[in-house]
Amino acid sequence: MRLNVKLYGITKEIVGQTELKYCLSSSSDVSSLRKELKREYPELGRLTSLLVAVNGEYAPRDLVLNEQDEVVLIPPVSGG
Amino acid sequence: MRLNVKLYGITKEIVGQTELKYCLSSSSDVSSLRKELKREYPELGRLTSLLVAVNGEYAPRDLVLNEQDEVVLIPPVSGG
Amino acid sequence: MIVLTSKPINVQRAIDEVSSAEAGAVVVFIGTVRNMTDGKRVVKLDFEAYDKMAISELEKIVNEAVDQWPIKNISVIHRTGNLRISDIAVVIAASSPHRKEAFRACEFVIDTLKETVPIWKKEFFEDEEIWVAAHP
Amino acid sequence: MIVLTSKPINVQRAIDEVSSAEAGAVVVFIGTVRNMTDGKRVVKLDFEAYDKMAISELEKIVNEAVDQWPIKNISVIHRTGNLRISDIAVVIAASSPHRKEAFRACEFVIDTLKETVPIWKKEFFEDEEIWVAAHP
Repeated sequence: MRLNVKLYGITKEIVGQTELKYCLSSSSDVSSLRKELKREYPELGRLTSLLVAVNGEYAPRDLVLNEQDEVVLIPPVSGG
Repeated sequence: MRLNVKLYGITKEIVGQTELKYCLSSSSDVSSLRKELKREYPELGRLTSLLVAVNGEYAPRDLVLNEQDEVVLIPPVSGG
Repeated sequence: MIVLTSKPINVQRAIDEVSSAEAGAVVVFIGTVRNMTDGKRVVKLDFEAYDKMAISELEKIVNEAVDQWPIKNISVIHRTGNLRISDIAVVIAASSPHRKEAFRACEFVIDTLKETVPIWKKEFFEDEEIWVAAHP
Repeated sequence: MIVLTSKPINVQRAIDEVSSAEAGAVVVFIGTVRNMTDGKRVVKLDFEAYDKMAISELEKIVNEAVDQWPIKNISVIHRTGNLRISDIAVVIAASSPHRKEAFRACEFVIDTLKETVPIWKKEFFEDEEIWVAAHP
């Protein structure tokens, strides 16, 4: 399964691009995506938090991902 | 002792004037002024509260009044 | 800055007065004339103030707030005289490096203003006039 | 009204949006760029947002506030892009018939915005750049 993962803020800088095309075994969930990404970019594991938004909503760890999903990494927010 | 008592808000309407020239025995205090005024204008006694300011400060009941004092009746405030 | 004025209140003036590069937060309270009180239609309002003491009581309140919280600045502008529906009666602006303190201070000033500052409000309804809070 | 904008924020617009004859109280929070963070001089700020989700998360927060308190209206304007010292980063205005609710709602919106809305702030100091809150 090919996923497009969009990146903002510090995750964009860590990965060095605004979007990451990512290959995962089918029926992977949010938790396994995070694990894979942290393995490949250890800097992501040093963040205060790293959430994942799927189709514009914060996603629970066990949400199973689909190729059509809009997947976005959400590092610690700091608006306001 | 002659006192000028200034009136605002509802006290002005109850008394029917903005200033009241008032005669009190010397060494009268705030408490006795209030008592006299409520006797003469019973409507004043029906207010939620009736404080007295002397020289621009809320005055304690036992403050002794002098002819030179600026004395103001303070009915319940409702600014804001 | 503490001001009593019979002219329309300029909110931006109160904000500008407290804004500074050291203050990351400004909290503003704007009190306006509502069209209803206890289900009755308000026609207009009249504010009367014992000016000198109103100013000195407001100064006390502002000083108390500044002593209590790390506030940069507070401004208070209160209208007097005749007001119509939606007119601004009072504006309070408080600035601080962090927001919590600005919220606390701004609310403290308006709460205490309503308790201690010698300003009186008369509400005019269609069929009567009432000095607010005068009677139990 | 919920707006993300790369242009300077107009505070009066946020206030006008929530003002009405039924609302006697408007509470406004204005967040500006401070010149110092932890004793270090800030040169500028950059705000980046995941726009679509930032708007939908702000809508959730506003709806939650409106459910929780008798609020008339809430407006939120958040700036994105490059900001200088004293520029306005965010304005939140809440109106209600009585003031307590407007204070509670306005503070709730800014507190929750800072926790859940996908907007990221990079602070530029003289010698480094930091994504705020990114690291423990």
